[in-house]
Amino acid sequence: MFSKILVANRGEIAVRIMRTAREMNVATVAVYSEVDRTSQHVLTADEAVFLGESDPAESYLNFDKIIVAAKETGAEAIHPGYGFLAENPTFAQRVSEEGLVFVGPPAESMRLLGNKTTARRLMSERNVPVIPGMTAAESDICRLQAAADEIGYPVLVKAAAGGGGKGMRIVRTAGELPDAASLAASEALSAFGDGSIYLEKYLDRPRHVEFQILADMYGHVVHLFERECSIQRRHQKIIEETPSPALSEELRARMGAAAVAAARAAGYVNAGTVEFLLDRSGAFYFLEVNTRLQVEHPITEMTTGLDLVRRQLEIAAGLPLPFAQEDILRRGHAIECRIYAEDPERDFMPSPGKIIYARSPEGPGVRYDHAVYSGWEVPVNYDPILGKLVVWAEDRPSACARMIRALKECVILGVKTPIEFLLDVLSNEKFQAGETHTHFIEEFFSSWRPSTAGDDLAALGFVVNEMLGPRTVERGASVGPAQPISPWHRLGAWDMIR
Amino acid sequence: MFSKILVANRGEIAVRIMRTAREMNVATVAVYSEVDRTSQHVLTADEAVFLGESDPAESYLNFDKIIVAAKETGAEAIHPGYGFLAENPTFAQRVSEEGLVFVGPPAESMRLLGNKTTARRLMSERNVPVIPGMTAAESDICRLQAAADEIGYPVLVKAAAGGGGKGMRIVRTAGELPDAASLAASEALSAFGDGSIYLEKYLDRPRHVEFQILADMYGHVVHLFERECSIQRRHQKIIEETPSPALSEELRARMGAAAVAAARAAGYVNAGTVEFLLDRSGAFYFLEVNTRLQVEHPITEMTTGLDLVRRQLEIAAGLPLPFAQEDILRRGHAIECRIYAEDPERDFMPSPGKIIYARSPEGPGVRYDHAVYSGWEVPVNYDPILGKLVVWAEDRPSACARMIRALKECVILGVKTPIEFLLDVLSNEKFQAGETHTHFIEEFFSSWRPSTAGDDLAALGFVVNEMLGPRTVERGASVGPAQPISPWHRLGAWDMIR
Amino acid sequence: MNFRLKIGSETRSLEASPLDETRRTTVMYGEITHSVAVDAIDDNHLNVRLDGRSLNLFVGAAADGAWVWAEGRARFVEDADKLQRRKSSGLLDQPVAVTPPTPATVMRVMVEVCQMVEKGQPCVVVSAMKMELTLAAPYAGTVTAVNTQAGAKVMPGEILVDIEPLTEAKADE
Amino acid sequence: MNFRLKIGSETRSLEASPLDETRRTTVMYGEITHSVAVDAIDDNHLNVRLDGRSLNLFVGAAADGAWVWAEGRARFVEDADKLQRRKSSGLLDQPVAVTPPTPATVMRVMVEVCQMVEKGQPCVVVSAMKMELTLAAPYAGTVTAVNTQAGAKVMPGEILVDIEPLTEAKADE
Repeated sequence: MFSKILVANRGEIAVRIMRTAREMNVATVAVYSEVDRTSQHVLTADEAVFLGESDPAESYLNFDKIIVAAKETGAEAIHPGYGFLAENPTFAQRVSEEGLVFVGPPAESMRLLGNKTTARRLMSERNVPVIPGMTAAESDICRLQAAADEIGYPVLVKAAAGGGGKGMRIVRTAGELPDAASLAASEALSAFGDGSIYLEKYLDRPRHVEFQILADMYGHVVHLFERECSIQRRHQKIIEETPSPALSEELRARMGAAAVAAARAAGYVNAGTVEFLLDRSGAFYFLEVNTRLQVEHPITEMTTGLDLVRRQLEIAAGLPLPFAQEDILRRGHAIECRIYAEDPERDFMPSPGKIIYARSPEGPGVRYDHAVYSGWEVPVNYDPILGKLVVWAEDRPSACARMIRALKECVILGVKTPIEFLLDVLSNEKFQAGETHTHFIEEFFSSWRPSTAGDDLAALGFVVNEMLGPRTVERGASVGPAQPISPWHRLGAWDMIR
Repeated sequence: MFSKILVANRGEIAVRIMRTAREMNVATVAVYSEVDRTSQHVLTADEAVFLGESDPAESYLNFDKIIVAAKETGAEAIHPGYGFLAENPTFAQRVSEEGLVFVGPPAESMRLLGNKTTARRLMSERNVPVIPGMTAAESDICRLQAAADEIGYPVLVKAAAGGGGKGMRIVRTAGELPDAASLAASEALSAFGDGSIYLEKYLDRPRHVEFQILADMYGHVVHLFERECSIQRRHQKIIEETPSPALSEELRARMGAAAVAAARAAGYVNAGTVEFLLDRSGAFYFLEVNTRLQVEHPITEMTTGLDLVRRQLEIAAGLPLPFAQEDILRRGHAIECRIYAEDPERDFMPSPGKIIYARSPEGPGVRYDHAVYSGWEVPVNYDPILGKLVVWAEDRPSACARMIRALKECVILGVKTPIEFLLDVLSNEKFQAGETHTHFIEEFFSSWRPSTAGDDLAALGFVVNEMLGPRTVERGASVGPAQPISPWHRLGAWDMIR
Repeated sequence: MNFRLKIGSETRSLEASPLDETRRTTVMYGEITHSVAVDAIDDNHLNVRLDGRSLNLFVGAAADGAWVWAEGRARFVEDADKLQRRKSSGLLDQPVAVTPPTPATVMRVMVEVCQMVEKGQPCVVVSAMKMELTLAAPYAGTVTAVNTQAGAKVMPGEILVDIEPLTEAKADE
Repeated sequence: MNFRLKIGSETRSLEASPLDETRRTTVMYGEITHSVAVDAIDDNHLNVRLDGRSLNLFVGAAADGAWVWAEGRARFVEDADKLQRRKSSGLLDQPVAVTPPTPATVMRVMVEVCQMVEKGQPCVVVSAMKMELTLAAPYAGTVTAVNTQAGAKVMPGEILVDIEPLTEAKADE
């Protein structure tokens, strides 16, 4: 095993990786940009190296600086986390060439899978079902128009190099295509450094179901069951759960086998995720492979009991996977909610700012992977994720109830978050019935507004806080306990919020 | 299911019970004494009722006040937690007579099992092995002397009504017996209201292995495997784990069957724990039944995936257990460390005071059930438990590593805690080899002292804090980042503490 | 004591009696009266008994108001009177100017001085937190100034493009 | 700057250069010099780079000193000079008197005025946090006063029983 690794990332995922590394007695090196000088991942590492300006190109995307940092600190491997350089095959190759270990798949697998059109072709050849669509990137608008006519509207414009919804556009009529293509190409260029786009058939209210895979260097590939990630806003996942309410054991086995076949087709090594769309008839289509650790990996960890970061490091160090497919068992139900600095009332627009106060939910079955603390300023330069709240319970209803309890314990003051929105989604009847699909938010929550009952309580809090005035809190002061008031008093306007 | 329950307890266990109740949509009523007005359990409940003075007799032990509180708030059931009234059959009976539900076993079972000598007789009759010793309480010193001679020294003086090490004394020679008997009787009287004592054979370095049982109202009894609680100071558990490193599957099955037989013998209903001593030859002896939820119940929850408080409430509400013995599976390894306000340098003497600052450990596989917050004053009136730090991991070595990581993230300033001591125990070779027994601390850690390396870092912290001076922290201030220093600088005196 | 509070787009009035020595008050919310008892747990945490029901409220002071959290719902609460003063500075109005909603970097400027724009016409594309946002003209008119350029770091309230509105007569055409 | 610090029973001296504008200092610990950089994360949390290694230290000020936490190890650190002043008040000595180690309730008083006691002889039994503690005579002597009674609430430093020590000649007998 490595004695020291560098984590080429920031925020909650860097913290999460460092915790497992510490438990494996592997020392950790953080890297940071100007604005992240006192960010949580810097505080968590054993040592930290300053990279440069806050602009990602000068810091978290800068190959040279990261490699110098690894060499100067004596790190033997680089874990890229997710985002930034995690799916950049050129970086992975450079790391290897420098005599360091990249904790992820070989550059060649990443290249194959990173280009969505190549990946689609490869999967078609191996009989993994793919969504009807173009098999090569295209920039000529006339050819895109022709392809769209052939596939049939609605079509989806997608970035060939991308992921996470970046550069993705739904196009319902031919007239919308030129603008959508141009915007998508521009977003893709700025996000991935590659503006290639392609089109595919747009499915009506499918589920997003993905399979976690692990592959060692010796050709042993297993899957760790599925995650359903249908609850999305702006094409980005916001609630994930496992198991999927939609999968029978038979379908799970078939999809799992397809995921393993997809990984094998690409010569995959390390942890990865094979994403599928599952349509309403039960047919599933290969979407893409994410060649990295996913944001939502904790729900798989909680149901399978396996630490994915530990496995990643073991695989990267050349250890064989110590279990077979039949040894991997799942138990109970896990749900993750992503907590972003964003405003659910304004199309989930980023809401950076200073965290005035933060307090973590606790208690049985709750895991909160985050990088937030009171007084920390959420930088405007990076993805606005604050943390991931994850719960595990015996079954789906208990997990929903636990998530609601945990969200209600999760205090973040100073930026907008989707917590209230998430509470309403989790309390929704159709969600509780497991009737989820990728347009769920659009269909049922597009006109969502915060409750006025919440306004009433906020007004109350403001008023009593003003009346208490500036204070140094002294408990056990001489005034004696505030006597309890009969709970039988009429609750009036406030009792609706119980 | 109940719509509202009263939790007749305080601190971390009350908070833990309320969290599950909330997830079950059961409203919660806290009760509190003068000193607990702003304690965490009061803050966690939906409503709270003031009982009276801080003296337990005026508050948490006061039958009448608690029952009035339950009736006035409309609570249908009373959960006693552990300690206080949890094992008081008179209270349980009174609760039933008042038309409320006691979340625990029937008063009759508690009476049978609560008196250790009666319990020992009962178990002997049912072929559950018991430790050689007296089968009736005795106060006459001459008869105690005679019994001790018959059993053979060393003998253990125990409180007939007690538990948790209260009133317990080891006596190695006849000369020590009178004083030990008198002190034990006095402690038992003040702790349990019953000064009866008896003697039993003292085993050499046995392990403490207990089985969690669940029994519904319909005679269905199952066990949830064992917990090993051998690491004790002052006869009180401080580290617990499951599974026990000492049990083969065959021995586990035999002890589990004995535990179920013990529960059946007493007509047991609800959650309980059958405690055994396991000697070095593999023979096990019935010790006692704890007729309540144990402090260490979370390790069973984490390995079996079952929420014991949920089961307690379901059983109390008359629901049948929804699973059979063979449905209960365990996975991985869990460890609990008890965090008390106590001084490990001074025989774990209580160390009450104000918590200047507290910060919870977080991350994968960590659960911290506690009732501490910055600014809270630990009352001198009650058991000094602050919280229980629990971890789960795939196997015992990973769980040990995770506990060490979590303990190092657990910040409590203002009172002494055993955290540093626990870190040293967890790092001990014999502990890591699983060679634990009830005299482990006595044998290997009786002369334990905090490390001087810790003193060095504390001195550094004090000095830099003084030099920074009083401050309002402003991040992103104009002075620019503190430039990183080469990690290759010699660490000098401090590198030993890595 | 009377309070006029702005929460989101709503303004509401509350009346509260001063806290007594046991930290109790009566809060009147229109016609309904509530009894309230409060304990300060720390600088940000209040425990409130509202008609006997225990609530944990978290309050964080910010410029011109405070964030208040209750059971997963966070609100920014402003004192309506202080607000009035800010409003006259134009910072708090609904988007009626081409200004970014969050600190951002300008990607493209899509209009020129003297150009006529329609309501909703894209004027500037900015990027914030990995997302591109198009800032549209809030009303029809003529561009009188472009105050930014690609690559500029811009802040909310900064007017990136000045637009002189059409007169109503013209707009109705 | 020179510091004399008492931690547990040890006193140690440290020398540190003043923090420069990038919050760096050099700390001399006897012969060894360490380079230290520090960031204040909040009022209680310091992040320190000690010879390049990152450490999180938590500091909580208390009367006459501060609690300092590092990697699971908490220490109460006292300024040795302030300490000297307290010491003369007799509060900080090793147990040389019959006084409870923690706030407690007296259960039984086991000695009387004029009684001769041996070193280690039980004098008072107190109860704290559900545990009984026996307070023994710290030296042999004669009880000159009993300052408490069963049921009394007592504090550390409060002398419950006054004992006049035997002269050395007598003790040697």
